[in-house]
Amino acid sequence: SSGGTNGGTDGGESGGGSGTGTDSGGDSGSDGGGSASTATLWAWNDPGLSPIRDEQASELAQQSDAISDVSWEYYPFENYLAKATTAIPAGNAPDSLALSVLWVPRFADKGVALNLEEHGFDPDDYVSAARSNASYDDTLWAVPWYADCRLVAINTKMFEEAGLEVPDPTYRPSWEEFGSWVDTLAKEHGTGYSMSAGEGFDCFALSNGSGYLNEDGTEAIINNDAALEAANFLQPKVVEEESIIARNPGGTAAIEDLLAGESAMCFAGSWHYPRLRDSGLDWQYMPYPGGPQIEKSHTWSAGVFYSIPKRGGANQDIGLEWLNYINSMEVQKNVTKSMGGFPGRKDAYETDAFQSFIENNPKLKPVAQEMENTISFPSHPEVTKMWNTVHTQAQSMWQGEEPEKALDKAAKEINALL
Amino acid sequence: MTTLSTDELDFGDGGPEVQHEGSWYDTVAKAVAHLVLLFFSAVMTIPFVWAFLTSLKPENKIFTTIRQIIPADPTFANYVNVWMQNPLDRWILNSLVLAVGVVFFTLLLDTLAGYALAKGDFKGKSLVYTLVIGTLVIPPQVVLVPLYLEMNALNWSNTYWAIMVLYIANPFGTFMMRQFFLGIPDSLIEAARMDGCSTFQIYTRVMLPLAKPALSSLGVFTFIFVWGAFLWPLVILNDSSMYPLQVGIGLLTGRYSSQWGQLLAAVVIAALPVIAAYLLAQRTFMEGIALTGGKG
Amino acid sequence: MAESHGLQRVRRRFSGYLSTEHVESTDTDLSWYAIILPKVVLFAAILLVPFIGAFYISLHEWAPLAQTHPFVGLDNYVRLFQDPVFWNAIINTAGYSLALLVFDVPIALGLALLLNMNLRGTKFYSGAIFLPVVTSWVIVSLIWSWLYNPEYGLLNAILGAVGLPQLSWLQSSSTALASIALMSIWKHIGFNMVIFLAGLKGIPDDYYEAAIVDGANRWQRFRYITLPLLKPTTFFVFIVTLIFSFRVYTQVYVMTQGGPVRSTYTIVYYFWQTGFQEFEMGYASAIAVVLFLIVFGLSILQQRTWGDDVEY
Amino acid sequence: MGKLDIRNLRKVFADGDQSIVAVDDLDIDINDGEFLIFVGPSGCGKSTTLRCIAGLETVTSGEILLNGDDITHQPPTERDIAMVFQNYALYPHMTARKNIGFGLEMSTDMSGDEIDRRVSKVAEMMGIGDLLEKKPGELSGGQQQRVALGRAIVREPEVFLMDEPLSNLDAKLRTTMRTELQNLQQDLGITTIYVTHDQTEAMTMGDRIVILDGGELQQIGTPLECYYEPNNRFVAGFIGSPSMNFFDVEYSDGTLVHDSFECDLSEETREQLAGHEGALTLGVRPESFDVRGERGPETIAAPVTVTEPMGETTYVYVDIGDQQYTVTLTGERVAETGTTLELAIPEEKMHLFDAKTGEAVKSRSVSNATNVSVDVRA
Amino acid sequence: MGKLDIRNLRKVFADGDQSIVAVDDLDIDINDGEFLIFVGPSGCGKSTTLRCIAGLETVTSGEILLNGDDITHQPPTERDIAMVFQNYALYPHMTARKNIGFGLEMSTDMSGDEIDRRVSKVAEMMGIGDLLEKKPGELSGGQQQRVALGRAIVREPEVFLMDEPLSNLDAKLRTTMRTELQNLQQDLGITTIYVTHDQTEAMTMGDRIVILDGGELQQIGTPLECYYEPNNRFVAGFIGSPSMNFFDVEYSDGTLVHDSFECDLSEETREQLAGHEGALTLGVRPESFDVRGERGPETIAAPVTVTEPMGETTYVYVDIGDQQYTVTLTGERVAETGTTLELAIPEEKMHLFDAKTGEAVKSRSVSNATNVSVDVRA
Ligand SMILES: Nc1ncnc2c1ncn2[C@@H]1O[C@H](COP(=O)(O)OP(=O)(O)OP(=O)(O)O)[C@@H](O)[C@H]1O
Ligand SMILES: Nc1ncnc2c1ncn2[C@@H]1O[C@H](COP(=O)(O)OP(=O)(O)OP(=O)(O)O)[C@@H](O)[C@H]1O
Ligand SMILES: [Mg+2]
Ligand SMILES: [Mg+2]
Repeated sequence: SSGGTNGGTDGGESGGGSGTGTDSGGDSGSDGGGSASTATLWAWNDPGLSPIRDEQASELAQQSDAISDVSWEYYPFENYLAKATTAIPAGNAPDSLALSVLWVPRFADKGVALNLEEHGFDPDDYVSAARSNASYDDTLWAVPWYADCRLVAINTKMFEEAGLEVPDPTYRPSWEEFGSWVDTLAKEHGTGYSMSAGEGFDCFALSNGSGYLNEDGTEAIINNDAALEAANFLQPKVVEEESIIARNPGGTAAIEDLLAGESAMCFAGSWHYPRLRDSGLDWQYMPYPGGPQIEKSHTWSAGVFYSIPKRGGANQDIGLEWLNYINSMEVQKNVTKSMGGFPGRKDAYETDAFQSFIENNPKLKPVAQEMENTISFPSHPEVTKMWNTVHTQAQSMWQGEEPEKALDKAAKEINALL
Repeated sequence: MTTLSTDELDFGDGGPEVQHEGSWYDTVAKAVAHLVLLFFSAVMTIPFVWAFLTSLKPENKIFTTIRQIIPADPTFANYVNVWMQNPLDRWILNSLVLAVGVVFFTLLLDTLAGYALAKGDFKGKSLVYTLVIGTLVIPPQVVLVPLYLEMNALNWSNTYWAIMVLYIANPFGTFMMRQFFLGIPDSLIEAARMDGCSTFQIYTRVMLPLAKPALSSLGVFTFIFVWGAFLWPLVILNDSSMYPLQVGIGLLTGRYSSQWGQLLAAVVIAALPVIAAYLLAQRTFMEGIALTGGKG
Repeated sequence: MAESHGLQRVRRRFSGYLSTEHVESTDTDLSWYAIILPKVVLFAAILLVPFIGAFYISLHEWAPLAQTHPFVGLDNYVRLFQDPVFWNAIINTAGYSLALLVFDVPIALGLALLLNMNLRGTKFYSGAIFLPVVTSWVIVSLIWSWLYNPEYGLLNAILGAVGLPQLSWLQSSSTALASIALMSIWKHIGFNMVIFLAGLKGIPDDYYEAAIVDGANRWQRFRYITLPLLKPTTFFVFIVTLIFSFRVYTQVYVMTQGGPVRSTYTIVYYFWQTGFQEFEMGYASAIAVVLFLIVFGLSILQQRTWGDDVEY
Repeated sequence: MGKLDIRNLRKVFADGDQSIVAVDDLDIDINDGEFLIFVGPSGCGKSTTLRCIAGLETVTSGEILLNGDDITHQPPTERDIAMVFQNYALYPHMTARKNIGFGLEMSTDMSGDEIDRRVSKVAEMMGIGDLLEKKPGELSGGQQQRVALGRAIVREPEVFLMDEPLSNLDAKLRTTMRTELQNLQQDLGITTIYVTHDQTEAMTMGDRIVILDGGELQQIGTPLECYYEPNNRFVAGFIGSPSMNFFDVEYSDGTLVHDSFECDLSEETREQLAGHEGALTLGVRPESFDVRGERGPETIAAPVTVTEPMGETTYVYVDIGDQQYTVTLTGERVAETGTTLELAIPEEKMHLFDAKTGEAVKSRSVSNATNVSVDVRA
Repeated sequence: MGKLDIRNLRKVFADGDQSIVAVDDLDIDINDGEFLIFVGPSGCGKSTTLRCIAGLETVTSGEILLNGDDITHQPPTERDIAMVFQNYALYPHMTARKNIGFGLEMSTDMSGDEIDRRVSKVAEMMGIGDLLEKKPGELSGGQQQRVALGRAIVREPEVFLMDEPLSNLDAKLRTTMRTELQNLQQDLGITTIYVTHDQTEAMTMGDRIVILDGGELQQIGTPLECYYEPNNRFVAGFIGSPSMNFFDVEYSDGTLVHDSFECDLSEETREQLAGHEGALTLGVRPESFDVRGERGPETIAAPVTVTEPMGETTYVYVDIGDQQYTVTLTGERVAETGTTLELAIPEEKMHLFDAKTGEAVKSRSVSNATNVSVDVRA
């Protein structure tokens, strides 16, 4: 459950304080009767998404002849996998279930997911990060419901108070520039930037051209020069100057430092949009700073992916109906509007509906821009462990461990998994 | 072994303090004692008070007013929201059904087993007792997976039964009731036997009525325990309308880090019934714990 | 076995007569079996069989989603003993346990002694101190992760107000485990206190009066009368605290998820992590079995070393 | 009818590896309506015997017959025997009424009304009619005792068993309850076996006393028989308070020789003692000494070490050759510490026991003793 | 020296709103070396008085002087007073040696060796030298009792306080320990206050008896004084076993009139009773009745309801006008149930009390009684 939950997989932080909405508890299970049957769908719990899930479910039930009714079951993110892994071998599998990108390879590897290419889904339909996240062994096992990316959110008022000029929302700063902002903001407000201990580091490493594994997935590169440079850039600011806060899991998150006025910049995801929108602050997104090696701002892409259990008693026809439904253009082009995520299908970006939505919500422009720069997770069944390893070592760096040692250790543990 | 009784546990006045050390020394000692106790009482209660106060802040102002301990304009909006957006009533009902069910069966089976272990005379008694003591030590997480498979094989998953059995099987109550029954004199049993009671009638007519204080303590104890149950119901249930309150609260947010106001409101709601019951029957609660003591 | 004095006295009062004799009759045997059967069956089915199942699983490479579970013998155990994370978890758990034994037990005893002075307001004090005991671990953990928040938490606010250096609490690998232990002590003290209080009430006044006449002062009475006579109770408290503390999990799960830098990995948390996050069920079961052996061994050891003369 | 016969009763407890013989070959016939007292030192098997009769203990060997029927292996309920326990064993959660009626409710199919009627009747008889709605905790010791008795009586059993039923009461109450119990037993005429530690109870309450030691029967007889004609030294020492004084003596040539004194015996006694030359034990009850005003040839000089004036009688402790003996002075006579008593031992009041086996070789006879009884008109 | 004076001692307990007067204006002077017995019904304040003297209870008002020094407000340790508790209160976790030495260890700065020496000496004296390494749980009641005494003795206090120290022992052992204690006290010569419930102990052990009731002093005097010259009806009824018989009578014209009998009084007695015409209570001890062979003018016909032959004496319960009275027959006389005794009441043995206040108006005198004492040489 550790780092993996922290938004990296889009772990349901897209909630937000909207505070209104219909019954989210998911008590939707009244039996329709007749010949058509009830679809059982699982997802980890996310109150912000429950309304749209219910809406889509009833729409599907209306459209479909085979499905009379859809029953959603939600479980807390931390227990979701445990729940799924006990239920499937015991024969209690749902007809389709949401998977985090960290889990898709595992399900595929264990032969629990249905091969979607055999059922008419085409991997080429999806944007590259989403496609890669949904695939394992070059085969598609899941359909992205939506995809996301990571950015920086800033409090523009605090920027002005510190005497800084508020950057253009689509402007991508360099590390140097970003570092000077942090220093200035810290002088004025005590803290310049707040990030999560693990992903805060990941994103800097990715933005500098590093990653967990090399191109062909045979070796860890998390201890290469690019990653080390990222660590060396961050460590003094976290450990000595304390101008950057690195949040460990289990407490408050980086976004909450922004909301509380503790820091003027924070690590944020596209899914934080509703919460920021409703906060009443003067804020904007900003692309992740580009690194010295590559000036592009690569960050992880994740999202929610639906898959069909191959075993455990799932009704695969019903599952396929659901996947086809969410894969439809009708659904994909509206994901941003309805849930703040971004479409997995390439062609959805071309639609008028998507375009006009972005026009009406200019604060999302940097998101739309950065989606193209996202990177997918390694397609390896043990990717969760890699994730844990790197994040544990990142935490240790913020406790003062020498970056080189920490990263070598992470690399060693990752290599052991390959 | 040991006997149990709560006769000694009087939280009132009167006791072994010898009076003759009056005077200055005594007054100072008492004042210091009051101070220490007051300090600890404060330490023990302040977190709850604080949680309550925070839950009175509007959701989107929690972080902006983080340093105000007493909310400027308290509101029950979080409570209203949490209640409106979630089937809290259903969850509470589930919790009640589970807790009451478990309490009932625990009391029934544990008094029976405790009676047999304390007063019975049959082969294998010491074996059973050893098992009881031994399994007290097993962390419940350990049996999670095999038990899930077992429940599933029985086709019991997603039923109240499946949740309840794990708690009913808990050996603690058996142990506690045995300790209690050991303290009841055998002559009472013999008198009942002379009066014509069968072994089982002795249980219903004599032992059970005598065990009332222990029963209420064990009941309360079990109730708290089941009320706080989280992992097992979550794993075994497939239907969120079956969730008990604690699991439901786990669903309030994707992660704990968001919607703190509602979460704390829910925490207060979840803690309230037990705390209220506790305040009403403080003695019973403490006796429940004290009854477990004295064992070696 | 141990038996506190008050209890003994109660028993004496209650059963001056034949406390160890049993009614033997040929037909009663069967009814005893009938009486104990429901519990034993349930108990065997729900705890024992799965526990044996866990042991069985520990001898296999058991990924829950996989279709085959190859037998690997003791490999999981061998691996366990070479696993630094596991050793780390053991050390953390032992440290946590030690903290509870060293701080929780004496403080609980101290509070019980104070409450036993029968001051005015004893009921209120004991009620307040006992309050955390009735609240569930999830809830207190949630509340405390807030109190511990370095920027927003009450604790640092208080430390700041008094001019003491503020701590990172759960955010630093050097203080996280101690913070969890501190909260657990807070939550658990009332429990031990009540047991001690019952034990204290069970010591007859006569002993104190005899000691007063013998010229023992308050401290000497505590040292020479209360402490030795409280030994059975203390023994019980130690065992329970030990068993309980070796199961530490919920707090870690809610408050730190093992972090930072695995500084709060405990045995059960590691079990959960390997079993339910990484799905190496065979390995996880081996951890569970080892945990069981440790706790069982500890309680037997404690019984051996303390058990000798706890009964008067 | 409640004729109880105990035949060769033996009860062995297995205690770990050892076995403890609690009752050894006990043989007693108890008449219908008899009040029989069991006495003996602690651990001698009194309770065990009682519990065997009640059916609370299985018998190792031997038989128990009630009115000729073998009940050795019947369950307790079917034996028609009621028991009163030392600590009463009243059910603390039931009212006195429920306590008394519980046995009827459990073992008969009487209607509730009928039970109530019977309970009330018994309660009236016991004088606790107005306490019926109270629970045992609200009753005094004596009242509890009465409820416990009522519980036994209401079942109209053939036999009552009572195991030290008065031992938890204070002295005054014990005296009252003692006579009450006796009256009651006489009125009801129910065979009763009564275990006690108390001398007074043993001597005064029963028709016959059974004296046990180490699981074995020592003597069975009326109180006066046991007092005047003890079978052996054990019984002689056990019955009577203060205890009998024992002197180690040598018997030869018709003379008893003690370190401090000698006694010539009469012809009659010599005949009794024929064949018992050698070591004997002389037993003299404290009240049997003859206190003489003057030193005489047969008197023993006994310096007084402690006196205990008890009102009408005074216990005087004297030293005779290193050992302490007790003398009871009756009437209003007192003796002071430091003075010396001149004691004579009347031959007819002597008890003599074989020094080895402890068997009595000479006793006083009850019939002799009762000769002196007062003239009383019928 | 251990002269203890209790002056106007008063102890009030606050029990909720009520206050309980446990000891009320008690005034006693106790001589050095005296053995004083406290008796009285349960709750009369015996223990409280003792605890006040020990310093375990604060005194409400009044003074306690030891050898003339006011110790009322001294802490227990400094009082040089040792106490023996009813259930001994031996520390269960310490060996007998530790138990005995604990007081020395705590309240003096003696060396360990010195303490050991003293403990051994006392243990020898008490005959428990070889039990010193055992814990109380391994000792019998009598041995525990001795350890408890040893613990008190070793401190060589000025005053011993003992609160029912023998009440937990069985009858035989109690008798033995009684004399032992008495001898010990005489040997040590330490002022001792001894609380008991037991008639025998009260009558035999002490130099003087203090009789309390409801916190108030009823009488203080030697056992025989209290027996023969009770101050009031309470004392008369309390002292002596079986209890004194009381008859409600009217006194007029020199005659006591009871429903069932009348007594003409002698001139001497009439003088004593001058001014007490009206309702009186006549007290007669069970052994004071004159049992006549024949009905006579002054005899009372008393049907026997129960007899309790006790060996040398027999208690006979008789009915006189609806009420039950006790008669003690001494010697070897017996009476049977159903027969009728003809009783006379010798005038010199009559006690008369004011029916209202209970004050004695006529008693027997001890000096008269002891006239009849045996001739004993010094
Ligand atoms: N259940 C038992 N197991 C083993 N030994 C027993 C048991 N019950 C009694 N005994 C032993 O049998 C012997 C007789 O015991 P019993 O209780 O009959 O004595 P008692 O005469 O009633 O003594 P007391 O006067 O103390 O009540 C004792 O030595 C006792 O230890
Ligand atoms: N600590 C106390 N608080 C209130 N009342 C008390 C306390 N101790 C004794 N009393 C009361 O004081 C009175 C005298 O008690 P005390 O113990 O001196 O009687 P006692 O003569 O020793 O009786 P017993 O023979 O039963 O031991 C009783 O009424 C008792 O209830
Ligand atoms: Mg017995
Ligand atoms: Mg008392």
